[in-house]
Amino acid sequence: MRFGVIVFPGSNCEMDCHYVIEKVLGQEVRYVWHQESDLRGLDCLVLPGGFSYGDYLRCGAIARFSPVMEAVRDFAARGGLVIGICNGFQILLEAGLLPGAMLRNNSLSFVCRFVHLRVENRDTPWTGKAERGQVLRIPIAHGEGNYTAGEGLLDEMERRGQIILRYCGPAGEVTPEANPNGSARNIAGICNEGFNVFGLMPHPERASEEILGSTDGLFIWESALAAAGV
Amino acid sequence: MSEADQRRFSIFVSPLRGVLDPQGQAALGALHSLGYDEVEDVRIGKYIVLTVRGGSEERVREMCEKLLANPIIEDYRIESESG
Amino acid sequence: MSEADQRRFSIFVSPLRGVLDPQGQAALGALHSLGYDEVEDVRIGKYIVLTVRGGSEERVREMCEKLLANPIIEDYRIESESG
Amino acid sequence: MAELYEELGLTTEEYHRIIKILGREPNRVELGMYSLMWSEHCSYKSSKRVLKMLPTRSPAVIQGPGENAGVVDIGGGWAVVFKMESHNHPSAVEPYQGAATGIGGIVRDIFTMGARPIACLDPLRFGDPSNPRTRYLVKGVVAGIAGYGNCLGIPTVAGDLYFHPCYEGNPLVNVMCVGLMRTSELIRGVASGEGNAVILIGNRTGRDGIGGASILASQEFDETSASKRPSVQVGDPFTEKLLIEACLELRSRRLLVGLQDLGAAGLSCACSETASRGNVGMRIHVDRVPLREADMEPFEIMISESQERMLAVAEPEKVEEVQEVCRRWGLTATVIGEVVEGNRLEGFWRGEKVFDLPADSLASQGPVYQREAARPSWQDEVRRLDWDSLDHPGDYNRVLEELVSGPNLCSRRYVWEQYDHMVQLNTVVYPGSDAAVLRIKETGRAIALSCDGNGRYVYLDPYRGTQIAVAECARNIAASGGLPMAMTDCLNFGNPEKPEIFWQFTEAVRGMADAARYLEVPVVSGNVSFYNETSGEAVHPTPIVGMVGLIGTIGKRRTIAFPEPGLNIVLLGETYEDMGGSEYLFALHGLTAGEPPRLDLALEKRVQTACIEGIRRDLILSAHDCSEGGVAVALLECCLAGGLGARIRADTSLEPLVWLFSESQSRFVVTVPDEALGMMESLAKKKDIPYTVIGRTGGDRLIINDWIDVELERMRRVRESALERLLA
Ligand SMILES: Nc1ncnc2c1ncn2[C@@H]1O[C@H](COP(=O)(O)OP(=O)(O)O)[C@@H](O)[C@H]1O
Ligand SMILES: [Mg+2]
Repeated sequence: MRFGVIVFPGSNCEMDCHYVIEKVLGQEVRYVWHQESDLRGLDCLVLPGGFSYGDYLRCGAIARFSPVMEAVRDFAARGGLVIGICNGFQILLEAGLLPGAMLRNNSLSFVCRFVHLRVENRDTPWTGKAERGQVLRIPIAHGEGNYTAGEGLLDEMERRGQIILRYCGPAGEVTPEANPNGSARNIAGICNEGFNVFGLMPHPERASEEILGSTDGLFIWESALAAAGV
Repeated sequence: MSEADQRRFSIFVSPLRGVLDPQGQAALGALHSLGYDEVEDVRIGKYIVLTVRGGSEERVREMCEKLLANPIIEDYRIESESG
Repeated sequence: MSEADQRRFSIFVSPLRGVLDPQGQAALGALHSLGYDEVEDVRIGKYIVLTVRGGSEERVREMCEKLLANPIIEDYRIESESG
Repeated sequence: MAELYEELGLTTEEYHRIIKILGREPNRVELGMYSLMWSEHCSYKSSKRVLKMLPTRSPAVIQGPGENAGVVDIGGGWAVVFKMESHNHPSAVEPYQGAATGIGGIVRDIFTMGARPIACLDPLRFGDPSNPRTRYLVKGVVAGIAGYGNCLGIPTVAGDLYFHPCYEGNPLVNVMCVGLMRTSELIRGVASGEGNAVILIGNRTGRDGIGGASILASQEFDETSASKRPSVQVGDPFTEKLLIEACLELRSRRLLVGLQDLGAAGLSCACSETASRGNVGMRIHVDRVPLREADMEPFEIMISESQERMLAVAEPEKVEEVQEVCRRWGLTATVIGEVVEGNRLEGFWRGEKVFDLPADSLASQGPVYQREAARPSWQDEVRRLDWDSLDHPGDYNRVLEELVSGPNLCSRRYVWEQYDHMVQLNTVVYPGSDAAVLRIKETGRAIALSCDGNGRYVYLDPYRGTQIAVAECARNIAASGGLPMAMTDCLNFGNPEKPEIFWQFTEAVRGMADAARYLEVPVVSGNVSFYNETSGEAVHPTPIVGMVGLIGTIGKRRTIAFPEPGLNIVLLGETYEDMGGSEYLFALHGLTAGEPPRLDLALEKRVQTACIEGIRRDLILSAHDCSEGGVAVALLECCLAGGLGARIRADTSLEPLVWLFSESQSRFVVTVPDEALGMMESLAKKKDIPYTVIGRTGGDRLIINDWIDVELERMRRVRESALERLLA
């Protein structure tokens, strides 16, 4: 499977994603510069974490106008797999490829730590390897992960199964205490209606090796590989 | 073009009514703890000043729609001032 | 007290002249790359709306000095509006 | 000129020296450049002689002090680059931006050398947290470090945080950065090659920090500082991130002759240092410098401290390529001058020559002073401690709880969770242990990083206190399985023109030198910060040590966490009545008094080697050094980190309070499985170090004789929530 990791000015997790895809998953991967527009030959696009354009103005607001984003839109429209991690998720929101918006964490502080996530829908290209209700342990690292959307939209998303991951306690209990940023309904990750575009605040690439404390991120990567028939 | 073509636009971006405003809430709490109990609400948004040469308010509105505000969570208002 | 005692204050906080405004610079760059070449400068600050019951502008000024603005790098202006 | 030079902080003698160098009166631009470059901050005029005592070499040292950062070989063709710096005064004025630009500055020092920054550390000192101003400073500083460091994608993996009223008006914000590079990719801050282009890359130049170097860093800090506010610099981490990537690309494509960051004294410093190191001259066209404010004068442009700028030297035919790389990264790269024969640094402004001086007269031939040193009259007084006259509590559970819920020993989670400590996927021991451990993906090895410096000990005895700082830092590295390789430091002191401050400084450096030499950890870089005073009161003399150790095989890293039940808990080293300067005295009696702990460097070294060897041979499964709070606090930390209790039987003739909370040096709490106990014991014998089996891991309580019996879950809650509560 061929991955493309998009590099925006200010991205800072592109090398981490590249490393995991190449060295841990053993897949082909190349960087895609934000001014490129030719995505031929790629099976999955990764929008990595970081601070594109310094996160100035609003997270992801400037990056979404990068030339590559037009190509990403076409790629997604044709059903291609797109995963936005952290800042990548914020960019997908700003670009309208995923519904909703991001606010500052209710603590107003950046927070970096391992959290627990409950898999809410395993019927997606991103979660097929997990059990429904399975609890994953993956780190977050962000200052603006407080996901918001109108109640009506949230209900719709629930109904369609677009809510993929929720913050929870170690036993899977979805409680306010388990919510690290105040996000609506403890949402940590969502899909578009076609399920080929996935945005999540946690960093699966930081939980893909035993030595880093967890391999639960592999569920996500390996699900994508399986979905692509690898 | 001359200096006279320069215009200033002030743009006031505020969190939409009904949307959570964590920063405003934190400021409200801090003001109360400083003894400013008369404050009932705080909303924090952005104050953007554009210096434009020969542009129109229409164009500034476009900039807001496209980039400067996010309509899902924010409202904006433009004021122009010739300079 | 009645509704009539409620007042609204708008506070406009902007980066001091001469102080770097990376946010404004980034927005300027983005506007140019979107083709809005007429924009010559962007400064980004904060737009704060306080709802106050029975307070004075004097007190609001105090709040700005103490908490809402950072006088070392920011300037502010208060506008009051009875409501 | 007379008024002007004084206002700029030059002495009459220094002014005459300038006249002698130039053979004429300096003009305003030149005077400004000299005043900054000859300031304490840039010239080290008070400290230079004393610093000569420090050992700086070892077979692994590739670059010692003198460059932007030290470079140490870690094998396999790779090297680490590191340095520590202070941003105390800017942070006292504006904590967020002060700390943020501190990170920006130290990170530039690292990638200037051609290394990718892979970690930051942040030793911090503040006044009493019950003071609202202190809380404001702590929160602002931590947010600033987070705001800048996180954006760069450099993990902040360790640091420390202590509170003492002496830092009330003058907090210490030290920052350290560590970089990684191939040994073959080292770039030096050198200009050479007549005709080569001098290129300024990055942000435009504004009026930021004009007067910053001399006024903010070289004078005492007092009430009037508020009026110096316009010189506050605002950080732009996004541009810095682009600079990192662009400079590393320029390095990899071998497009540069030299590279130098712009820090204190801005262009004056960068141009004169690179020219002086390269024994060349340089011609600068000041009017070509891109400005943020059009009406700036040459004087302002030459000393502006606008952040996120780099000075590169490249061969003329490579200039276009350099500019192309920068453009791709969204940066401007402007040719502002050229390297010339000779040694003159000349500046032109709209066709007119505005300065003309010998480059080394700015960079390396500044004045050097032998300041007067005198032992303070109060030194003996503070060393006295009447232990028996104190009202010592008999409830040791309570003492333990007070210590670990107090500002100095409670969990720092609240701080490090605001830092991205995981980005780059190298952090294999997270904050909360003795040292952070980073894997080197390319070699299968790892490095351990730690920083330390107990200002109370140094205040009570600058010589021994500083030895302890070095020893403790090395001990943290050893506890993680690392072999200490080299260190950096930041020496935070008061006004060196006062003989008692200079005595503290001299004694401290002597202590550092002796310990570094004995423990074989050369000092490869560092920073001196004087004038840390408020209204004439100096902070405690606070030398901070930052150290890098090497772990030969990634699997041989250890944390403080008790790993499993049923292990023997062994105390390496000996406990004495070392209560002077202790956290117990400070937290429970409000005292900073007595003799600081004794230190026998020979024993220290033997204990550390025993620990490292025990880990290498897998005899030791976890290790934690005993520092502030003594063995009781160390044991509790091991329990909490592993979520596992312990039962301890202390067989001692010491008073319980002393055994529990004495801060005797050269001790580790380690765990050893039954089957390895014999070998561990003979290792200890061979190394001739005290060795005591004191208990076993297991359960969910920490029990020590009938002195202490606490439930871990409760202690965890108390210890972890304390800092946020204290700062609320
Ligand atoms: N300011 C800080 N930033 C990041 N980590 C910190 C900070 N202060 C303390 N820590 C981390 O907390 C842990 C305990 O620190 P400390 O008690 O100073 O260790 P020690 O006494 O072993 O030197 C270490 O992992 C340290 O790196
Ligand atoms: Mg330690």
